[in-house]
Amino acid sequence: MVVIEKIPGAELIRKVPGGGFFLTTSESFLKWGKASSLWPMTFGLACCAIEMIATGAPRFDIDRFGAGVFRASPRQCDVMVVAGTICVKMNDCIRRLYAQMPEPKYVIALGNCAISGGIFYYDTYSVTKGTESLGIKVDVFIPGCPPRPENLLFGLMKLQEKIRREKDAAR
Amino acid sequence: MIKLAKNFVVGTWSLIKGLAVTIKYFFRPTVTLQYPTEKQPMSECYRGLVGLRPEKCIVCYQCVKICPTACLAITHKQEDKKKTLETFKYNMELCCFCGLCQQVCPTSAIIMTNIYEISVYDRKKLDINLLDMKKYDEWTNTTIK
Amino acid sequence: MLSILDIIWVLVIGIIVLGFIAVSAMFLIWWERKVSAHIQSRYGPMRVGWHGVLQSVADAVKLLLKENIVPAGADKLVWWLAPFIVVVPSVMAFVVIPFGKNLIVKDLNVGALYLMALSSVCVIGIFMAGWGSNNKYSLIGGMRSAAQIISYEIPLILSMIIVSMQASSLSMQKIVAAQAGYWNILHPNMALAFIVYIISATAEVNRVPFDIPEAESELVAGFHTEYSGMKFAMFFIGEYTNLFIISAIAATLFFGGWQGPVLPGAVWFLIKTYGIVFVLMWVRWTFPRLRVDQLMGFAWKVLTPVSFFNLAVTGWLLLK
Amino acid sequence: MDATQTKDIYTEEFLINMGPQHPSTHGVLSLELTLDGETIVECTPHIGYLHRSMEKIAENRTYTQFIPFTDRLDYVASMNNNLGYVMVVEKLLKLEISERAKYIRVIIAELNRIASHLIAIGTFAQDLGAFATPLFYCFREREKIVEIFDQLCGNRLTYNYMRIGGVLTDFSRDIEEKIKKFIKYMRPKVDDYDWLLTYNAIFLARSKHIGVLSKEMAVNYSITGPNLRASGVKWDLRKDEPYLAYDKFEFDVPVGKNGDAWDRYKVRIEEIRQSLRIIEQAIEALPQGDVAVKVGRIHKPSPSETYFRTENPRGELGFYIVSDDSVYPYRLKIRSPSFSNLAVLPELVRGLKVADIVCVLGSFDILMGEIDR
Amino acid sequence: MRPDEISAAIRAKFPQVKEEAGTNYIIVPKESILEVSEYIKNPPLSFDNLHCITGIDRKEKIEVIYTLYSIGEHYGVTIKINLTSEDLNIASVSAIWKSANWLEREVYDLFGVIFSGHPDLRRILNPYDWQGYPLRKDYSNPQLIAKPRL
Repeated sequence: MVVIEKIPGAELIRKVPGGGFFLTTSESFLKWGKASSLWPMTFGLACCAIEMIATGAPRFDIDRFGAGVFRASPRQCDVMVVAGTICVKMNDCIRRLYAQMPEPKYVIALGNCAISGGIFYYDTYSVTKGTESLGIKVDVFIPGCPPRPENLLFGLMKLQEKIRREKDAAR
Repeated sequence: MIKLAKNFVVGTWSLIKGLAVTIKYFFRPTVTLQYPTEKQPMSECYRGLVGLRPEKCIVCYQCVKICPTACLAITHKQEDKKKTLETFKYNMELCCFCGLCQQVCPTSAIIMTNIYEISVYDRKKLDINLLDMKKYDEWTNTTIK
Repeated sequence: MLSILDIIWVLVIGIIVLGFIAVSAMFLIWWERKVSAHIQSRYGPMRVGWHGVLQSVADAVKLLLKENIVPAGADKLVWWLAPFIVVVPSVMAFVVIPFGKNLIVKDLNVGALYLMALSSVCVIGIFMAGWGSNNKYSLIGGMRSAAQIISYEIPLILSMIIVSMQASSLSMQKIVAAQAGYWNILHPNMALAFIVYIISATAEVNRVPFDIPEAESELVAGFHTEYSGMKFAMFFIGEYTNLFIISAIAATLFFGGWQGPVLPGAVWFLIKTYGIVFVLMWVRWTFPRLRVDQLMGFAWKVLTPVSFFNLAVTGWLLLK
Repeated sequence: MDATQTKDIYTEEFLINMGPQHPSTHGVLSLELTLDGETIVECTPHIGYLHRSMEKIAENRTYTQFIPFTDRLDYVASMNNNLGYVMVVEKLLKLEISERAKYIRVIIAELNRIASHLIAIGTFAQDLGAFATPLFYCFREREKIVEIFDQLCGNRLTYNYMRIGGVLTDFSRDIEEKIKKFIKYMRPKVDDYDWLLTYNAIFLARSKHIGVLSKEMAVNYSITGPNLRASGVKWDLRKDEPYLAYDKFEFDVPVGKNGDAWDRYKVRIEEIRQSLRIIEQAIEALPQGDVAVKVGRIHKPSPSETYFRTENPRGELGFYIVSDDSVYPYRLKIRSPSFSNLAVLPELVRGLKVADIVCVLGSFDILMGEIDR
Repeated sequence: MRPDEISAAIRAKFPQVKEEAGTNYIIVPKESILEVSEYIKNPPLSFDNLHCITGIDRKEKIEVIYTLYSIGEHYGVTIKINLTSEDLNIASVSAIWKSANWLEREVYDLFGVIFSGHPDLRRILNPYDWQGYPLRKDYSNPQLIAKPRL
């Protein structure tokens, strides 16, 4: 409700009969817009990136969900799909990319490597143990090594659901 | 001059051929699987989440030994020669779905289920005790609005 | 003296035009996504509204809510102004586009010249975006765009001049009227002019195969790399409005504009325009991109001489 | 800084960082470019953004346990990696596998070669600016192969199919039918690519005479695979040092003439055709028998050192294994083809335009998982 | 030529070169790597393709292994150089085979072998400010968690 509250005159609208309803509807409308248009970043790290492209490819077609616009510039993205193993050398780069994204931004950790290091958890000196250890809050975890494209779509729908249930449309 | 003209004609023709390919597929039916409404059947040997039939397990630790990522952890009780499972920890975060545990299991107590829709909001849900397989129900009956 | 009625009239027209631009741009974005999807054997947006018709609405809402990031070190004024300078000329171009016999905002007697002038303004916006962003990719994109658009201006204008010569007028309505019964495209020299026009126009609006200022695979997003939220959306709207404009001009100059049997003029006009838009989309989703030097070479070594030749031939035909 | 300085106007070179996150660096490669306008003066690749220390991991995994890791090495051609790895372990253990397993391995490896080349072609076209369409066509075709693999071994990308001493599962009737159907499906599609890309005037203009790699340079830089063949060196391990059952099949080794980007692309297109030929012959002549030799899951080879290389889609993948008398390898070195292929890049792109560097990079078909290991 | 013939040919030219027992690997003293390389690069042996360079940490020594092939003649040879842990300097062959450039950088990065005469000896896989040489057996790092063994 917060974004609408910020608009001057929101209180006035609320006093008008049906105004509250109007505010709620517009709020859910904004959330609907946000959820239906999640543009991911063209950001493939490792194996899972191939499955991410496969999800965009004709067979699974992520564009059906409105999320097919892969933008290369972080400034125009809504969701960062961390697809693959994060290595120590890559840490700063991922943090910077995340910082460059405009709010509201979401993060999907695709694959076990992005969740925890996965198969590369033990005996390796150069793999970061997951996205969260970089201090980036992850919204949806998608386990798998790599996850099936269906699983990524499922995760995307979960993210949409999360956005629709958010308290603050402007976050 | 003749070569130039030939190049021009060949070049233009090649561009038209390219356009022909794309317009051909424009009118062909799509190959898309409409995922949430349509789902493809998983093959028999599909390697989804690891499942356990606790009654079959003889606590031989083969699976733990073979696992390349140490995602399985077993504890057991020893009751005069007979071992019984106490916990069977399965850490999905580390699993690489290689299927080695299933292949190595002498009694096929470990199975690879065909559950593949396993996204979660909370990471803690990924570390589970396989003796309590009910947790999988959340993923097997997934329906999305 | 402007009466109050005139002001209201201007406002109404303005709102109609702006509304049309917004709806048309949104429709074109959705349509492009659908066309590209079907070319690639997939569906494209499906889940919001019937076959995803509301997709662009959702995109617009989302882009409205996005944070507007101003990069540190950006040339603030230039950076802020750039998207407006890209969008405004394309809005202004609607003034002289004849949608129907009387459906024209103002039939300027220098209509074609006006359009030529407007098409050059856009490049300033793009160049400002490239310069103001304080980003090297943007700068290269802006530079490329400036070089490209200035080069392609010449064949574009020359091919438009040929049409004006034929109709012996610069007024868009008169050009349409001159084509009554016999479209310009059916003359061989006009057909050539059309080809030159459509190639240079594609280059003017930075579409594949001439999209080097954006060049996703080289320059990340080219001149709008640093833009987010509504500013980015304005570039998007500008791009698609321009696409509509060049198709509309092509329909007017070469395909008889709003003229056609049975159906009302506006419908004919839109059918022709969207037909050309479809062809441009089809081209976009088929071809690779040219390199910057090849692009310039093509403009100066092929298109410009061809247009001059065409101009000479047309002049001779008219004087004969 | 090399600046032509006059009184008050001067030009200077500028640095631009391409990657690690860039749409056409095929993963997390970072290129530091020194540009003079649009012309590249100097290009320095920085790799290691995906260094997962596979070689260290291998020292703590048994021979069987390491097979899943090879999947993640060159994740576009997992089967070929599996194959290369199990072949070297079999050589270490002096294991002979059955005829049927050999044939199955050939079929699977060639199918995956097609899948890998499809991605190479698609991404190359994408880099040249043919936005998404050729890439998605390639993925559409690749999906058919992936479906076969999915049915065969139960995963889409990381197959873990090859076993020391054979393969995991036998071909069913259904899979044989599917592969036969795929060959029929694929042939006209390759012609489609010819129409859409290979002889397209813009495509030719972009890729002909760009990044010319001479024969001597290619050999000196230890370039392997399609990139070497594109430079006119007829060298294919499947032909020159046949392993498995490759000597029983008839196929040509396509070579290029000039060694430019287009040749590298064209060699891949031709290799798809040749792979289809091999699969067709192999599936017709598939012998009966077991698919796996019975060996334990824990291997304990005698202390020795072995090197073996196989022809991967990207070049020659070699494994150097040093064993001691434990169940773990003492040292495992992965000789990855893309690593050597990328090393030549700085030399090739000097003097080209920015647009060409993505073209050259795309034509080399590098894969960061394999370079950084 | 068979491996033993190649080995014999090289040993005939350079008496200081030895053959490893049981294999046909050639052990070259580290001082003579450059001259041996120079010789085998050119005809008659013409090993034009330096395929791979790798190191092995044998705890008391570090072995550097060169795998060479000849594209034209279809044969290969493996050269071994033993380095004591005290003195890890070795001459770079990157002037002879261009492919050695990155391969040597990798060995330097992972084992700490210093190739003198290398044009650009920096770390390649690890970050430039990385400490230690990861593939040595005694390497330790807080990031490195050993897999629990049963």
